[in-house]
Parts: sequence; C-alpha cells; structure tokens
Amino acid sequence: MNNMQQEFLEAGTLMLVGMVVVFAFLGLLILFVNLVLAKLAVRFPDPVAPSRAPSNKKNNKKADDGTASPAIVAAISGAVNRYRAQHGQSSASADNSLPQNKN
Amino acid sequence: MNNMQQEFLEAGTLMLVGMVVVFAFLGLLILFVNLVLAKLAVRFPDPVAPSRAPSNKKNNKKADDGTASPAIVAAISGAVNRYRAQHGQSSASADNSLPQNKN
Amino acid sequence: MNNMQQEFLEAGTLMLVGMVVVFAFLGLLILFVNLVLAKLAVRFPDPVAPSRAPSNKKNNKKADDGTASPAIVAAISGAVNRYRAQHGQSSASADNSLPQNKN
Amino acid sequence: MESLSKLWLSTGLANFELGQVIMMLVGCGLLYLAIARSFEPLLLLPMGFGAILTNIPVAGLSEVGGLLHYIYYAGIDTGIFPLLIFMGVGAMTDFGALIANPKMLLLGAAAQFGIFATLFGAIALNFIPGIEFTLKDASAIAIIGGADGPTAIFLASKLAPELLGAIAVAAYSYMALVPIIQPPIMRALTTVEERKIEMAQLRHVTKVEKVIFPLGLVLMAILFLPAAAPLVGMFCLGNLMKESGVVDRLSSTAQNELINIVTIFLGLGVGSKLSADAFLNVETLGILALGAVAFSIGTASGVLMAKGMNKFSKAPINPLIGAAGVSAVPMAARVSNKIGLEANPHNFLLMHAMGPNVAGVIGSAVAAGILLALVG
Amino acid sequence: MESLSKLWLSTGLANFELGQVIMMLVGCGLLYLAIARSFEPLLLLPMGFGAILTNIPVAGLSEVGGLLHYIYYAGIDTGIFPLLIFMGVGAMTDFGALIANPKMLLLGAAAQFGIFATLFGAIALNFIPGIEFTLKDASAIAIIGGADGPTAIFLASKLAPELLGAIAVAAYSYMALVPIIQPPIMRALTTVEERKIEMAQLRHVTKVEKVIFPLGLVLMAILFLPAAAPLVGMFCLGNLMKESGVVDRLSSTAQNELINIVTIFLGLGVGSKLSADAFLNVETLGILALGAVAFSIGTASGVLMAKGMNKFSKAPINPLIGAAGVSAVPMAARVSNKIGLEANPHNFLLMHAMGPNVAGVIGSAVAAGILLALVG
Amino acid sequence: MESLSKLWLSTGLANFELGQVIMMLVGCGLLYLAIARSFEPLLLLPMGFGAILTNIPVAGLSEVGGLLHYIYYAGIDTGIFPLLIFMGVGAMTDFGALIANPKMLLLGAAAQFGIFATLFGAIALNFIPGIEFTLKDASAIAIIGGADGPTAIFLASKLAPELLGAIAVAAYSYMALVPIIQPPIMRALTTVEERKIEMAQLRHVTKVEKVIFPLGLVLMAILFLPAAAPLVGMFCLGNLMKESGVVDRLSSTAQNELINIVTIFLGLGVGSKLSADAFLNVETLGILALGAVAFSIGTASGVLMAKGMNKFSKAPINPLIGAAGVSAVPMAARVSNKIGLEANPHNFLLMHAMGPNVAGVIGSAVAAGILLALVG
Ligand code: NA
Ligand code: NA
Ligand code: NA
Repeated sequence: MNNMQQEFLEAGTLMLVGMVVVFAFLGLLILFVNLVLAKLAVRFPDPVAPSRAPSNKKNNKKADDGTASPAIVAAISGAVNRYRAQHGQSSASADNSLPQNKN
Repeated sequence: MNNMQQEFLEAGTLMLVGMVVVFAFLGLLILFVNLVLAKLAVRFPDPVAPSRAPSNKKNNKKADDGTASPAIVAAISGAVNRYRAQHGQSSASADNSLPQNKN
Repeated sequence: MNNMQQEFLEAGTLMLVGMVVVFAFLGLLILFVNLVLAKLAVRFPDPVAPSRAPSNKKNNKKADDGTASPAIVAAISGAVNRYRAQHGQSSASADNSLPQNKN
Repeated sequence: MESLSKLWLSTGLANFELGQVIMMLVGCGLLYLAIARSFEPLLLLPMGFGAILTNIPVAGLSEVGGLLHYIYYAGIDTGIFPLLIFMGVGAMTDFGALIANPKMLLLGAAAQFGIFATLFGAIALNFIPGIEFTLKDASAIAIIGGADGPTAIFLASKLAPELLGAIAVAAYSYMALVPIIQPPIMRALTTVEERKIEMAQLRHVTKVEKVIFPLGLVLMAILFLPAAAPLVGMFCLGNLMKESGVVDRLSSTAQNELINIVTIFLGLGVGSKLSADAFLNVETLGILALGAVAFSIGTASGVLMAKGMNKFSKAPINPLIGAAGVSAVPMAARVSNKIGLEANPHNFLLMHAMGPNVAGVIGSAVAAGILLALVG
Repeated sequence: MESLSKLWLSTGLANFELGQVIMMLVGCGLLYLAIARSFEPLLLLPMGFGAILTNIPVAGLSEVGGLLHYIYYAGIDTGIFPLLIFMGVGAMTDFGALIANPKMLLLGAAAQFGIFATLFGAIALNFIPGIEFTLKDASAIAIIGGADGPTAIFLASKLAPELLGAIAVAAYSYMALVPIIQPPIMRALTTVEERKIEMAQLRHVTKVEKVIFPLGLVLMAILFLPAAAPLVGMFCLGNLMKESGVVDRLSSTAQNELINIVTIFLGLGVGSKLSADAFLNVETLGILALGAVAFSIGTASGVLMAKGMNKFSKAPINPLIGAAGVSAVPMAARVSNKIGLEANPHNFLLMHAMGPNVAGVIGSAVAAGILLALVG
Repeated sequence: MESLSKLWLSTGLANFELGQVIMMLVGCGLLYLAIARSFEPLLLLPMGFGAILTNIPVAGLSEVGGLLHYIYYAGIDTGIFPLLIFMGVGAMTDFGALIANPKMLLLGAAAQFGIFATLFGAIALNFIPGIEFTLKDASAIAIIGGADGPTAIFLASKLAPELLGAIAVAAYSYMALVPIIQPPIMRALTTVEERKIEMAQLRHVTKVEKVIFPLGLVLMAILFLPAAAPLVGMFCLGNLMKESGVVDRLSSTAQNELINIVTIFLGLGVGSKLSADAFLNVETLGILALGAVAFSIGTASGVLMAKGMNKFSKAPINPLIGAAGVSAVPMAARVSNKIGLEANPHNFLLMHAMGPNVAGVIGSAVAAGILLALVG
C-alpha cells in the first residue's frame, strides 16, 4: 500500500506540475502574440486589402474576379463536368504545366 | 531417372491439388455472392436510381446534372482549355481547397 | 612544404585532366547530336506540324482547338473559378477518372 | 494425399485461435464504424483492416518478413509516421483565429486537465486486480485526453508500445464520438443565456504574423520544453511551409499526397498492434473507460475556464468555445458552433472556436512533451 | 600521366565484359518495346533502364551502397513493392461486373490451368541438359501464366529470386503480347456462331454489395488460404478504400501517386536483377518458352470452360470472354470485345469480359497462395 | 520540487551551448533568405528549419532514434535523395534548345573551369593556419562551382560528409545569388556591341531526337565515365520518362509529388548537418569564399568561351549566354536574357541560353564523375 501511496503522490505531482507548465507555456505564447506579433502587424501591414476579414486565402483569390450569377455558374459547371468526364486526362496534363522549379 | 519420376509425380499432384483448390475457392466465392451479397442487395438497396445499369460511379456523378448540348460543351471546353493553358496554376490551387480533414 | 608542393601538383593535374575530359566528353556529345540525332531527325520526322518552333508540347496541345474570344474566356474562367471554389472536390474526382492502367 | 493434408494444415481453419477470431471481429467493428458511421474513416479504415490482417494465422504479416512488421518498425517504432502526419496537419492549420484572439490559448491549456486528471485516474485503477499500470503506461493512456491522434500514437510508441493498439483505438474512437460526448457536458455546465453570447468579430491578421507565429512557437518549445520539440517542430515546419507562401508545392504535397501515404501506413501499422494478447485483457477496458473520462474532463475544464474568463473579460466570451480546447480539429469547433446555433440562430461561433481548437493541438503537444521529459 | 591511366582504368571501355554488353542490349530491347511499341511501358521502361544501369561496369549500382541495391532489398526482397502495387490495383478495380454475374469466377478459375500445366512443363524441361529447375523454380516460372505482374514478382521474390529478372521480363512481355497471342487461339477453339452470341445485360449492383465483396474475399483467403492473404489482403484493402467512399483521398493516392512512385522503383529494382550471369543462360530461354505456353494454355482453358458453361447455362455465354480469365486487366477483356465485334458488330462484350478478367486476378492470387503453401 | 528541477534540467535554457544558439541563428538566416528574399526557398526553407531542429539541446533529433538521424542516413548518406531529385529534374528538363544547337555544349564545358580552378584554390587555402583540406575535401568544395545542388550534395556525401552542411549552404546560397554575382562579370567581359548580338532562331527538334538524346548521353557516361553513371543515369531516366510520352503518369509523379517529398526530406537532412562543431570554424569561411570564387570563375569562363566561339562561328553567338553554362537552371538563363534585353530591347536570349544552361548540368555531373573516379 505504501507503494501505491508513492505512485499516487507521483501522479499528483505530475498533475500539478503538468498543468502549471501547460498554462505557463501557453501563457507565454499569449505574451508573444500580444507583444511581438502585434508590433509586427503594425510595422509590416499586408500590402493590399487590409480591411478584409481573415479567411481562406485561396477562396478569396478565386472568388474576387467576375460576377457571374449562380444560374450561369450551374449551367457552365454542368458542361464543364461533362467535358471533364469525357476528357479525364486534361486535369492531369494541366498539372504538368505547373511552373517547373529546378531544385 | 527415379528422381525425375519423383518430381513428375510431385508436379502432377500439385497440378491436381492446385486446380481443385482454385475451383473450390472461386466456387465458394460464387456461393458467397449468390447467398450473402444477393440478400444484402435486397435488404440494402442503393438510396437512389436503382434502375441504372452498373457503370462508373464517378461518371454518373458528373453526368447527371444539366443537359447542355454537345455543341455548347465543345465551345465551352475549348475556352476552358485555353483558360487552363494560360493559368496553369489553377488546377493545383484547386487541390489545396480540398476539405482538409484532420488525421 | 614538400607535401604542399605535392598537393599543388596533384590539384594542378586534376585541373588539367578534368578540363580535358569535360571538353572531350561534351565534345563527343556534340558529335553524337550532329551525326546520330541529325540523321534520325531526317529519317523519323515528326508526324505532324514540322514547321512549328520548338515549344512546350502541352501548351500547344491545349491551345490548338477552338477560337473563343478572350472576353468569353475571361467570363467563363471567372465562373469556372467560382464553381471550383464551391465544389473543391471536383478536380480530385476528375483525377480518379484517369484511364486506369493495370501495372 | 500428403499435399492435401499439408494444405489443410496451412489453412486458417486448422490454425485459428479464439483470440484471433475475436480480434478480427474487433477489426470488423472498426471498419463498421469507419464505413457505416463515418467515424474517423481515414485512420479507422486502414487500422481495422490492419487488425484483421495481423490476426491471420500462419500468414505472419506482423512477424519478421511480413509487410506489417516492416511498416510498424520503419514508421511507428521510430516515430516517423506521426511526425510526418503532424507536419501535414501543420500545413493544413490556420492560426489566424488564434493570433487574432490569443487569450483563447488559456482554453487550450485548461482542456489539458483532461490529460493530467486521467493520469491520476489510471494510477487509481491499479486498485483493480489484473490492472497494473506503470507511470509510463498511465502517461501514454492519459494523452488520449489530448484528443489528438498523432500525438497519442507518438507518445504511446515511446512510453508504452505494448498499449499502442488500445490507446490508438480509444483516441480515434472518442475523437469520432466528440459530437456525442461533448454536447451534454456543455449544456450541463452552461446556462441558456451564456450559450446565447455572441462574440466580437476577429481582427485582421497579417501575413507576417502568420509567418512568425510558428517560428515563435518552435522557439518557445526549444527554450522551455525540448522534449516537445519533435512534435511542435514538425507541426511548425508544416505551418511555416503553408504560411510563407514560397514553397506552395511542398506545402501542397505535405497536406495531400504525403499525408495520405503516411496515413495508410500509419493505420496499417497501428492495426498490426491489435493482437489478441495485447488487446484482449482488462487493461484495454480500463483504457477505454479512462479515455471517455479524459474527454469528458477535458471538455468540462475548457467550458469552465471559458465561463470564468467571460466573468473577467471585457469582450464577451461564449463558454461553449471552451469545449473546443480539447482539439479534435475541426470536429470540436463544429460542435461548439452547433450548440451555439441551437440557443441563438444568429450565433456563429465556428471561427471563434477555431482559436481554442488549434490551441488545444499546441496544448496537448506541450503536455506530451512534459510527460516525455518527466516520465520518459 | 598517372591520373590519365587511373581514369582510363575507371572507364567502361576498359572494363566491359561481353555479358554486360549483351544485357544492356536486352535493356535497350525492353525500352524499344516500351517506347516504340507501347508494350506495358509503365513497367518495361523503368525495367529496361534498370537493366542498363545494373550492367554498367565499375559503377556498382547494384552492389552494396548502390541505388539499385537499396531499392531491390528494401522493396522487392521484402515483397513491399508488389503488395503496394496490388493495393493500388485493388483501388482501381471495379468488381461490379463480377458480382452481377458470379459464374464468371469459374472462367477465372479455369484459366489458372495455364499455371499448373506450366509447372508440369517446367519440370519436364529438366530432361534438357543445362536446365535444372527445382519445384520452387518451376512454381515461380509457372505463375507467369497468371498474367499478373505484381503476383509474379511477389512469388518469384519468395521462391526463386535468382530467376526474378527473367520471370518478370517474360510476364510483362507476354502480357503486352496478349492481343497477338490470344486471338488465334480464341478463333481456333470457337465457331463463328459461338462468337456471335450476345449476352444478357448485367443486373445493377448495389453499393453495399461492392463494399462487402472485398471483405468476403479476404475472409475466404483467411479461412482457406492464409498464404494468399498478403496479396489478396492488400488487393481487398485497396478495393475497400475505393468502394467504401469514405476515404476518397487515400484511395486516390493509392491509385495515383503511391502506385506511380512504387512502379518506378519496382521497375528499376526488377531491372537490377537482369545481370548477365542471371539472365544469359539456357534457363531463361526455357522460361520464355514456358511463359508463352502458359499464356496459351490459360487462354485455351478459359475459352473451353466458357464453351462448356454455355452448353449448360440458361443465359447464353459467349466463349470469347473465357479468354479474359487469364487476367491481364484490361487488355484481355478488350481482346474479347474486339474478336466479338468482328463476328457481330452489335456484340459489345467488354463489360461481360470484365467479370472473368477480374476473376482471373483473384484466381492467380489464389494459385500463388497454393504454391506458397505447398512449395514455399 | 524534484519534478520541477528535473523539468528545469530538461529545458533548452539549462542546456544551451553558445554554438547551438549561433547555429540556430544561421538557420533563421537561411529561413530569412528563403522566405523574405525568395532565395531557393524549396531547399533553403526545410534546410534552415532542419538546422534549427538539429541544434535543439536535449531533444536529440539528429542522434540515434531521432527523426533527422533517420532521414540523413536513409536518404543522404546513401545518395538516394539527390539521385531521386536528379531524376525529377531530368523529367522537367527540355533538351530541345541544346539539340538544336549542340555547340552550346562547349559553353557548358568551359563553365566547369570554375570547379577545377576552385579545387586548386582550396588546396592553396591550406597555407592559412587552421584550414587543412584534403584532396577529397577540396573536390567536394570545388563542385559548388557546378551550381547544381543535388550534384553538390551527392558528391559531398561521398567525399566529405563532414563538410556537407557548409557545402550545401554555399551551393544553394550562391545559386540564389546568381542574379547578383553574374551581371557585373558579364558586363565587364563583354562590349555593348557583343551584348546586342541577336542569335538565329533555333531549328525544330523532332520527338525521336529528344527520345534518343538521353539514351546517347547515358551511353557515353557508361563508356567513358561510369563514376558519373548514377547521376547521369537517373537524370536521363527522368528525361526519357518525359520525352517518351508513354509513361506520363510516372513522369508527372517524378516531377511533382516524388520530387516534392524528397525535397522536404533532403532539406531537413542537409540541415541536420549544420551542427556547431561542423559549421562554426575557419573552414566554413573558406568554403563560402571559395564558392563565390567558383561561381565567378565559372561565369567568366563561360562568357570568354562564348566570345571566342563568336569569333570563329558562322552563326553569331551572344557571349552573354556563356554565363548560363554554370547551370543554375533556369536562373542563369534568365540573367543572360535580362542583360541582353538591357543592351537591345529586341534581343530575346532565353531559349538560346537554355542550351548552355542544361549543358552546364551535364557538365557538372561529368565533372563530379571525374572527381569521384580520380579522388574518391
Ligand atoms: Na489537444
Ligand atoms: Na490471372
Ligand atoms: Na553546372
């Protein structure tokens, strides 16, 4: 039973130390964000469109040109789908035309 | 020459046993399909379009909405092709916008 | 210091031999191109469009059918982009419909 | 005749042991959860299949020379697979919501109480005859409360490889059960008024902030907790690849093809540890019970912490987002959003819950580092 | 001067042996078949190139420390590469046609007679001086008749690694030659009337059936033939990933990037076994001859079985689809379709031939399991 | 209390050595170059991050059992990663411009003088106390002048693994600095009139030529320089996969997913060699100095060779394209184009400079082979 108590003590200490360290670590991270990043945000603002709410960069890139109505989109997407089903290769060969960086 | 005969005997036995087991195995698979799968097919029919002949699932998924004529498809697909050739990146960045599951 | 001289001598020899071999190797490659490939080019000309300047094969393949105007391309590409942003999966499932070679 | 008897002796029928049959049923159960119930299918499907393959008599797929043996020792025993998955997850993670509202990190910290309380509980289970968990075992079990699959597998492979199968099954099962486990706890600990609280829109986060954040995070791991550095480091590498914007092709591969390949192998390798003697014992029951406790405590701690913060914060904080602190990205955040919408149809908490959600990933990696440093 | 002589001694010119030159020409021959004739280019191109690389004097690409050495021992000696390819092929395979008409499995079984008859023939070749095939050798050679590349490589790596190069070359060459080898046999064994037979449209197969089929198949392998479990298991895992529909990203990676990467390495690794001493001997001639025999017998058995079944079956069966039972997916099915169209321009056999075609894949994996169990 | 002290002893703060801090700053410097300046980010980003990870005290990421240890020994010590990258680069390379104007090969040869002159220089540095380069070291350093990353890493891993980190850093940094290093040299060695020279349009190159070229190239390596066969061979395999047109899925994977995966690992593995004791010494300064010299001499040799050829050639040759002979594809070719446009706005040299550019890749692989044969 003594051994058991010993283990409980160890587990309790671990619990205490663990929670303290977790809070300390993430607390320091708060400081880092508030002190360092906030300053960086002021010194290095994004070049364009700083008013836009944080969101998925890629979706923005795609959604911001053209204003076709949903109906047109639906019609075209049906056609595109059917085209793709017939010419399955096209998407793969488009991959090939990526800019080819030399490593 | 005795050794040779021995080997022939072994090879012959292998041939016999092998073909018997192959037929037995695939025969049992027939039973499995006829008894188990056929029942499952009745108990768990596909939710929609049960009359459709078996074919490539993906093509179905793509072909079943919209009814654009081949001429329109051809016109659009030409435009899409040219667009892709000029903006080779688009297909790669579309990949990035896949729903990102956490593992 | 004698050791030093020895090393210099070795390095100098390496430099000389190295440059000779590099020039010899690439020189032979010139002969290979001029003698072998040039003949092959005459005997096995490309099946079509031999007058076209060497350029990216894939772009050619994509650009050579259809003659939609840039305005139409822009309109459609906007719609396609938006469609893709909403249906991120489509490009991945198009990959699935590649002709599936058995290895 | 001799051939036929040799063939008979090589069949599964002639060699099956009961344990193997049961473990195959466990594997089928995992496949059922993955396919019919869509419970974490990306990992449970290969894991369930691996469980079936590893228990095939005679075939020896997990013995020297077998495929699963190679996969396990090359990728899981070394820790390589969970680390690569963590890199891919990092490349999929957007820290924007957390940077915009860094206090959310406290919620991610509070939810880790699920881990450390469970550690205590695992030691308490030693009272039950037949169960004898060492501190290392208890630590590996407790990390289930972190609700993070790769972290759990990484820690278990270091501290208690013989429990790896049960721990992984528990971790992924409960992660899939988040929408069932969390809501009653969330409702019990909050008032309707609290659940209705709407939060202020998040500020814009600049690109530079997003690039520097993973570097700062890894720096802190280096300074204060090097034992967490492999996990945190690979996570931050993935995130840096994404946010830097200069290596899009690497980032894309890390979050698509590479993570997919590794996921297949990780699932098979974890499944290969689901052998009868390692899984069919009282300890597994204990692990499953502790896992549920860990999730519940983590959820409760997060919610209570958020309630407390709401009292003292100028900007209102909806306590529901505290539950997202257990990580289980992005499921837990979606649960917060759903319960919030029930109380107030105009209350969209998803973006706000992403903050504690990714904070929970950091929190459990930190907790894993502490356990490695103190117990490993 | 010393440098130049050292350089000269390190050239290929100063070190070539005749055998190496010949093997390089063999490699060039494989490249020619792959590029100019489109014979199974996905494997023959890297294999031919591997054959050239492995025979370079001095460079030692297949010796300890060389790239091909690592590839061979990590991926082929262990069996990992063929199994991963099998998983990818499983993820590409649609069992719908087979489930709709399960009797087609008998055609896939009959075609395996090509394997076992060839085994007998290989032992008979021992009469020829200079050829001495053990039962293991004979089994590894006979599997060529299965018309399935990964199965042949997997079995050869287990039973007769020293014959692996020749067996792989024969297997892939004859698979590419299916459109030339099969038609005369098919025409000789069928009447025009038989070739004109149109078959009834296949019934609809539900998603549940497609999901359960791979599970049932792997269960049968477990019960009756665990030796076939690695091959059948990985094949079924791939198919389950595809049909379950819940892990599309894993399925897509398995049938695209992963199988492509492994194919490059598999080809190089197999090519590295095309060394002069392993390939340039009478045994290779024997293997090439036996391979042709195996394909022909397999085709004939399939067609004859289909003729017989047509006699006793209510629904008409076109004997041509029996030839597809050798597998060689999807080439053999296309050949059946083409010969059928010659006799009757309205006779589209492709979907009907896919049934025996995929049955042949199962059949040869089963045959490989039997050989492993009895001979290995 | 004991726990806290144990935890403190496991922190980075308690274990940091000065060298590690400095090397982490070096890693941060590489990240800065990669992200803020876009200097070869595909390799410098993972390399910089690897440098940070490897210098974390206590964590032991580069010791037995650590992730970076496995990556380095599996992929770089064996030479596998640079060879796979070379295969991918081959699959991205178009030899059309070179086949259309094969004399450009002489420019690619001349630029290799940068390598061999630097070798001499490295030995000369032995006069400086504290620097002691063996011939092997000098050869591995000199290859920086080849301006080809994978070649430099491959050679360094064979001849001087302890210098690998510094050599890779120098090679990639100077490759990124090509637009800064080359222009002054190019302007100094040419007259405005020479820079204005327009070159004749290139002839059409047929598909057969493009397919046979890599085969001829590998054949020459086999005959005359087997030591270069691994590099040249894998490069030609990739190019053959691309140009043959029959294995597009393999070619696409080799130049996308496979090269991306390997690039991440290569960067991390090279970064793991950036430890304080291997990097923080006078030799590294020597290597950095020699690297700059090597690039400059290579550029000058190429330009001077082109000047000479222009004197004797019927078709005019713009000396600027000689600078592209150092390889650094496609950066050096773009620099030639840019300087040409400055002198003459109608002078598009890009396609013409691609010839010497890819010739430079061949040239440095050949030079590496010579060094391996004579010094290795
Ligand atoms: Na967590
Ligand atoms: Na077969
Ligand atoms: Na070069």
